[in-house]
Amino acid sequence: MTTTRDTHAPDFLAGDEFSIPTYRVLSQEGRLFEGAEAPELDRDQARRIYHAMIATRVLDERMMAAQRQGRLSFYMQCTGEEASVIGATAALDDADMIMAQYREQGALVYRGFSFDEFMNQLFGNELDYGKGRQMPIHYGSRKLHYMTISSPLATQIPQATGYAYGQKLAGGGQCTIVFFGEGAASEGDFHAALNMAAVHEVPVIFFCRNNGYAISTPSIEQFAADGVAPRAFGYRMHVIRVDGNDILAVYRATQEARRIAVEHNKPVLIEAMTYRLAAHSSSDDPSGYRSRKEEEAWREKDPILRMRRWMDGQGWWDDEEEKALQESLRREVLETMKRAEKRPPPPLDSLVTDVYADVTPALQHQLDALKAHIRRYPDAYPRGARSLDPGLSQGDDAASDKGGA
Amino acid sequence: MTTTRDTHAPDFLAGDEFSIPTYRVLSQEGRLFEGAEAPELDRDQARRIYHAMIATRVLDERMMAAQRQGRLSFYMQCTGEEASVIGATAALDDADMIMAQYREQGALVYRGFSFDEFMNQLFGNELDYGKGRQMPIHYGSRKLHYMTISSPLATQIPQATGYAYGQKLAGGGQCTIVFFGEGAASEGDFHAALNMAAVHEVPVIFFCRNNGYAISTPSIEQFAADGVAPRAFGYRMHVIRVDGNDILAVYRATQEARRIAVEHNKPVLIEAMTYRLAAHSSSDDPSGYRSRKEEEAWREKDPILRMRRWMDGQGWWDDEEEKALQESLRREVLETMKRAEKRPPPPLDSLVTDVYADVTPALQHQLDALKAHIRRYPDAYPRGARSLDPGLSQGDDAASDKGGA
Amino acid sequence: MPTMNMLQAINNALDIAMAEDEKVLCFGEDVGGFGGVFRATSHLQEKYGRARCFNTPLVEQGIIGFANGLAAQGSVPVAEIQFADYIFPAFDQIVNETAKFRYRSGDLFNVGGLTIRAPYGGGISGGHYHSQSPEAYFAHTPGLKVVVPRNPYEAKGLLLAAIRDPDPVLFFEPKRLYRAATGEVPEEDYQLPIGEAEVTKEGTDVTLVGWGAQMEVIERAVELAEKEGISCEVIDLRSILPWDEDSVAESVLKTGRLVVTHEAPRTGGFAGEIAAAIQDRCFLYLESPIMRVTGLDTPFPLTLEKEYLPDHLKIFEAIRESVNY
Amino acid sequence: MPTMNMLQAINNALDIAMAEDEKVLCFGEDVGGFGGVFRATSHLQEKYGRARCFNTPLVEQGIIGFANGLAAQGSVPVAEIQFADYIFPAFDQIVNETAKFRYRSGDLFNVGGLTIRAPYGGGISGGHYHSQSPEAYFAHTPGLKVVVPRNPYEAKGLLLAAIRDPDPVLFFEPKRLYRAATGEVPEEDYQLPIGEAEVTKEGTDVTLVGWGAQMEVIERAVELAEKEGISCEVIDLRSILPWDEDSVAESVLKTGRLVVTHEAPRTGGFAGEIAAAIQDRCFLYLESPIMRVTGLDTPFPLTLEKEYLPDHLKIFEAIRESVNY
Ligand SMILES: Cc1ncc(C[n+]2csc(CCOP(=O)(O)OP(=O)(O)O)c2C)c(N)n1
Ligand SMILES: Cc1ncc(C[n+]2csc(CCOP(=O)(O)OP(=O)(O)O)c2C)c(N)n1
Ligand SMILES: [Mg+2]
Ligand SMILES: [Mg+2]
Repeated sequence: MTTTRDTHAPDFLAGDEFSIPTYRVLSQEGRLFEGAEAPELDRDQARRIYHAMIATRVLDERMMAAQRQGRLSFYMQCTGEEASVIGATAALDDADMIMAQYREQGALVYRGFSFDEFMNQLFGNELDYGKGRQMPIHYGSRKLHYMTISSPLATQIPQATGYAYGQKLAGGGQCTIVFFGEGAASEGDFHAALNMAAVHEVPVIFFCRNNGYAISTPSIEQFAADGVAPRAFGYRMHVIRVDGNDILAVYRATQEARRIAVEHNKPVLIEAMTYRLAAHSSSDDPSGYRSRKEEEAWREKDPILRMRRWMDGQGWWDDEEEKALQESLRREVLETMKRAEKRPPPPLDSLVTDVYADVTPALQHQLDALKAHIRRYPDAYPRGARSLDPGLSQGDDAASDKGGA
Repeated sequence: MTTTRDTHAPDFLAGDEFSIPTYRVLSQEGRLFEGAEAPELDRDQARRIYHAMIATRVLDERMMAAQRQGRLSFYMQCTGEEASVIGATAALDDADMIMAQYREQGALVYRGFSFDEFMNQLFGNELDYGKGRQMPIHYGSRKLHYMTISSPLATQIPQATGYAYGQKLAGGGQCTIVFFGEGAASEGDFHAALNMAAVHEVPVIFFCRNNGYAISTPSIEQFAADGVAPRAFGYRMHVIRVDGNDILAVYRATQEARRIAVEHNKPVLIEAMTYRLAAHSSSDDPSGYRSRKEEEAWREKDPILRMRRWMDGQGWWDDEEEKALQESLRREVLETMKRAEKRPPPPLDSLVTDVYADVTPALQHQLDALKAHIRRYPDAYPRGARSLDPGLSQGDDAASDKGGA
Repeated sequence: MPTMNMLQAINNALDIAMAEDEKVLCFGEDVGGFGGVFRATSHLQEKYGRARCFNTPLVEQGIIGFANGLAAQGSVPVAEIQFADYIFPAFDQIVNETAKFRYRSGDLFNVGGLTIRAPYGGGISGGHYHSQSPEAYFAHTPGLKVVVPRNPYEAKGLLLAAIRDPDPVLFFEPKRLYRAATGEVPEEDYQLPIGEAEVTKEGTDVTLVGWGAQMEVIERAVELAEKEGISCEVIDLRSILPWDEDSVAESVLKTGRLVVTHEAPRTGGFAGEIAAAIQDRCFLYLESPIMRVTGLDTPFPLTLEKEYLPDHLKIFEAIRESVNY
Repeated sequence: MPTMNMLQAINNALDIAMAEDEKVLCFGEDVGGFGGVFRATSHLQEKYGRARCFNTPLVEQGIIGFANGLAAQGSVPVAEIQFADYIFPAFDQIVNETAKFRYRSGDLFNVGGLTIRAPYGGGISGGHYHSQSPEAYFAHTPGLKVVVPRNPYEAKGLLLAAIRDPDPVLFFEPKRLYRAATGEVPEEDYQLPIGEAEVTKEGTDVTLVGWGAQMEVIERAVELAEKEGISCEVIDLRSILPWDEDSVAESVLKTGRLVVTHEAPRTGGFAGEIAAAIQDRCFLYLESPIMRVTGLDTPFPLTLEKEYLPDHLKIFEAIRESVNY
């Protein structure tokens, strides 16, 4: 039973007795707030972070443009949230597991996922690790410890608790970070995940990107509370709220969270206050549910600009470097995109592999029947037809259609 | 975005900054604590409550004994939690909706569900409102505004939110109370229900019976936090924790919760700290997971004893009345049980009615086939055979088997 | 008669239902001010207020739990699940609660007022999680009704019937046809029967059975077959729970051949139920095995979606095989 | 060879698996100190410690979410769902996650180590929520394997195979037989194959197919039939996903008749799949329609459970009907 004290007055607590402040280090002008301390972050690490932020932004802009041109079926941007995602990732060990929602490509960029790798997934070609089976932006990388994205929201949150429990048993000193939106945090899986992590003392960091919207639903229709952070009290879990557009605050908070998680096997909740500057996805038009004015106000809080100013102040970056980097990244995006578009689709057999570790006789039977059918109508299935006989189709790019999904 | 203040220090809150006290009015000796105020509760109302507590206890003891004798397939006791359940129910309007978990028969007793009605459900006979379809203790009463029990845990919690939303729209000034255990509060449905209630401003009272165990699982393995109450902060919901064995505290807290719910359309969470004095159910033996000593300590906190002492002090009750009441209740239980055992099972047609509002042709077909089959083997299905032709079986009790499920 | 696409027909049905009965409520993720990600609930909040058409938090189990409670209270909730692929967190509320509410209480309480709408199906480059056809999961659940319209006219009439039906109804909308299918739809209120199949084309050689978006695919296959002189009878089941076994049996007794098609994976799909029931009913009249043309037994793919889908060519081949058996 | 009941056989299998591989973990509601409400995990916490055998909070979606993550990490979780009736809150984690994990990632990640155990089935006066047989819901889900043992010997060998299988396995245990079924069970480690049916009795007139607790019921029906001179071949499917179509087809090619039985409701039940597949494979050899003996299309009842269940008499009648067709 609880050990709290008694009271004899029937007083209700109203739910906001305790307010959780927002941790901020860097002003929008790129200067430290009075009393704020910068995390230990050397020039190389800062440049690696900044580089990843720019690369993410460039990739997002270009690919959204490509989607608008009809080259790509679908796209989602990280725009506005680069500091949250990349700041957190940079504070981890590169071998810590990342379980993302879908808007965290910045983490992959930071860890070194190449534009080629991005493009192969986006175009679902034969080099896509996911074998062209999922929609664009469902990246995954085993070598970079980045779990393949899954569209159902919040399912990754209890999975992260389980993954981290396994890491704890393995004793290698790794932890798991799981990213999710403030919308996804309404799912039952969120509650399950945080409660189990607290009970079983699991080294997991729950990183909530509170970007104000879940598609069209503003956070005020998502919860009545002051954000997601106060939920930590319900689980007796360490919690911090940070300015998600402040790279130094995010970095420092996540470093500390990792320490608590790994050294004490205690889960931590981080709520990063940020804003989704772009549309929800290429299928969305935010003008139907929010104002330009609101968007503009947030555009001024651009996390990349803020970091850029700080880098300038440190003497770690200048305009020329910026220009050169932007140009080379743009070029690289276009080149890798062209290459990816031309690559053939995954072979027909990939329809039935990986359902199980081994193709079952029933599935082999279904595949054989499908092949026979396609042989009868090869022109009706140009993608499938070209890969009927995997040996023959190598390098034969002419038959591929425009390459999008 | 949140309006909380900024901080420049990366300090984590540890999750127990704020502790929630326990509201108590009545000491175990039956006296008011210093500084505590008794709720307005007149003699008649107090006697109605006390009567319900005793009747619940007697029913539970007798029926568990009947189960041990093999007369009943299954039973669950409210024992130890009568003050929580009946105190809360008494504080409501009798037309408020009650959505219970399964251990809240006290609420039904208070509202006037007769022993006959209990018995018909327990024995699943032809008078059972539920038509013998659910296990014992799955009571329901439309006229008493008591939703039929369903075994899956926590499903009733978001249903209560929805029910209360409908009440709010209807404008009749009613609310819904939903009871659940501290174990059930771990389900995803709990999170969904509380969050939606806070967002949509719904007149619902979430009443958590924290009785220390979910079957064998102690609450310390259910959550790391100090009970369930702190979760209210995560939803910005009014909350109070009460001594669940203190009838006056529960009554007063629920009265006030109802006022907040109905007058302000605000949901409220009440956590009643109590103890499941009996086994989880007739299928359980608690000696495998908790000590006699622990049980004994709680037996001394018996909520009925506590109220009895207070009633004595008020001059509202005496030993003679107690004796007479106990005796008449015991007799009534035995008589109603005997009657219920003898009643025939529900008619065979009840197998297929109520699946849909009208029996579908496919179901009628299945029923007809079943009847033909039973006609071929009447001795193999004595229950079914007797009700093949509903007109004939009336009053023909001889063929009924021992009447349990 | 005005021409509407399927979304307009659905929106129109919701509008009529809400105007007629103030107990009808529409809610779900993004359903309120925005009108739903497909815009099926456009303008309903403007017209009927935030109390009757609103956004919910992002939690499907909560949406359906809430809807169950509302329906038990006597309201008439029309809950939207944004994609049928995301209905599974609500599976317990649907299968253990919605479906059993009336039965378990001996009809003291019921959730008959409930309708659950969800866009389903492939053909939109949606991959695993924006393409599934989960109807068979629900068709194995007594107490539910499962309805799937094939065009705007059917969508309006069946949705109005679903909302007013005394039982809970799952209403799966073929999202591929949301804008692609247009047709004449009466402005007035009308209902189409739930549980009755429709023979959309008469024929003598083989019976084709499907529902929803697959009806259009069947039509294309039938065109090919008729060119080869095969006379096809086509049946739209319209609801798969309850399903109109009599109409299918009657047709098969005549044609002696049956091809059933759906997008969902073959194993455990609803075509299996139909085949099992019809071989039983029509055993002596069957001239060839009942054929199933379905998705493969894999998660729904993306790049090779065209190959995966049970398209008109595959159905056509099955018709040929059935007739030439 | 020692005699064990089914619970002992299961406990023994878990013990062997945990002793052999420290990556094997057992958890679920009341699974830890108490050893599970049926005591299937008795003494495992004592033997292997609280880190490897433990209670979870009461949240099925969390249990399976957690288990999915653990399996992805490389552990070998054996998660218990207290009753199969309570598996539905985890339906999304199983159907959208467990089943698609390997496929969607192109095998970068998989949850092949996962086993989910759950007691299923009726005959224990459990009513709607302690009696369900939900296997068909999962059998419609590519990526899962679904195994159901019929006796203690099978339970041990199949559970060990499930735990070591490279794919996620749902292991449904017939709780009616937990203590009722006893038999000789080798003390050593052994495995039985997943995906292979077993012909438990040879015969020539009619084939009977079932799984789990229904096998015992079939046996009783066969006794009656054989007394009337009907020679029955009996097949225990053992796993229904994948299911051994070849073995059933081979038998039906010989007998020309098939009766399939399960406790779950008929419509959408797995017998439909079997009937559909076998009428296709064995069309010209069938001498009578494939019969299904199943639960009614209602929620699972209580007082009239005996009437509801597909018992030996109903199976016997189906055999007769099949043979006399
Ligand atoms: C279970 C489930 N329900 C609904 C959806 C559809 N959906 C995709 S993204 C989204 C909004 C998510 O909002 P949030 O979690 O705040 O993340 P953000 O997009 O803001 O990064 C919704 C409703 C889904 N993918 N999964
Ligand atoms: C969804 C679901 N999971 C599991 C169970 C099995 N079960 C029945 S009661 C119970 C424990 C409930 O504990 P609690 O909520 O604390 O209530 P209490 O019994 O203590 O009153 C469990 C696990 C169930 N009925 N429903
Ligand atoms: Mg968001
Ligand atoms: Mg409890």
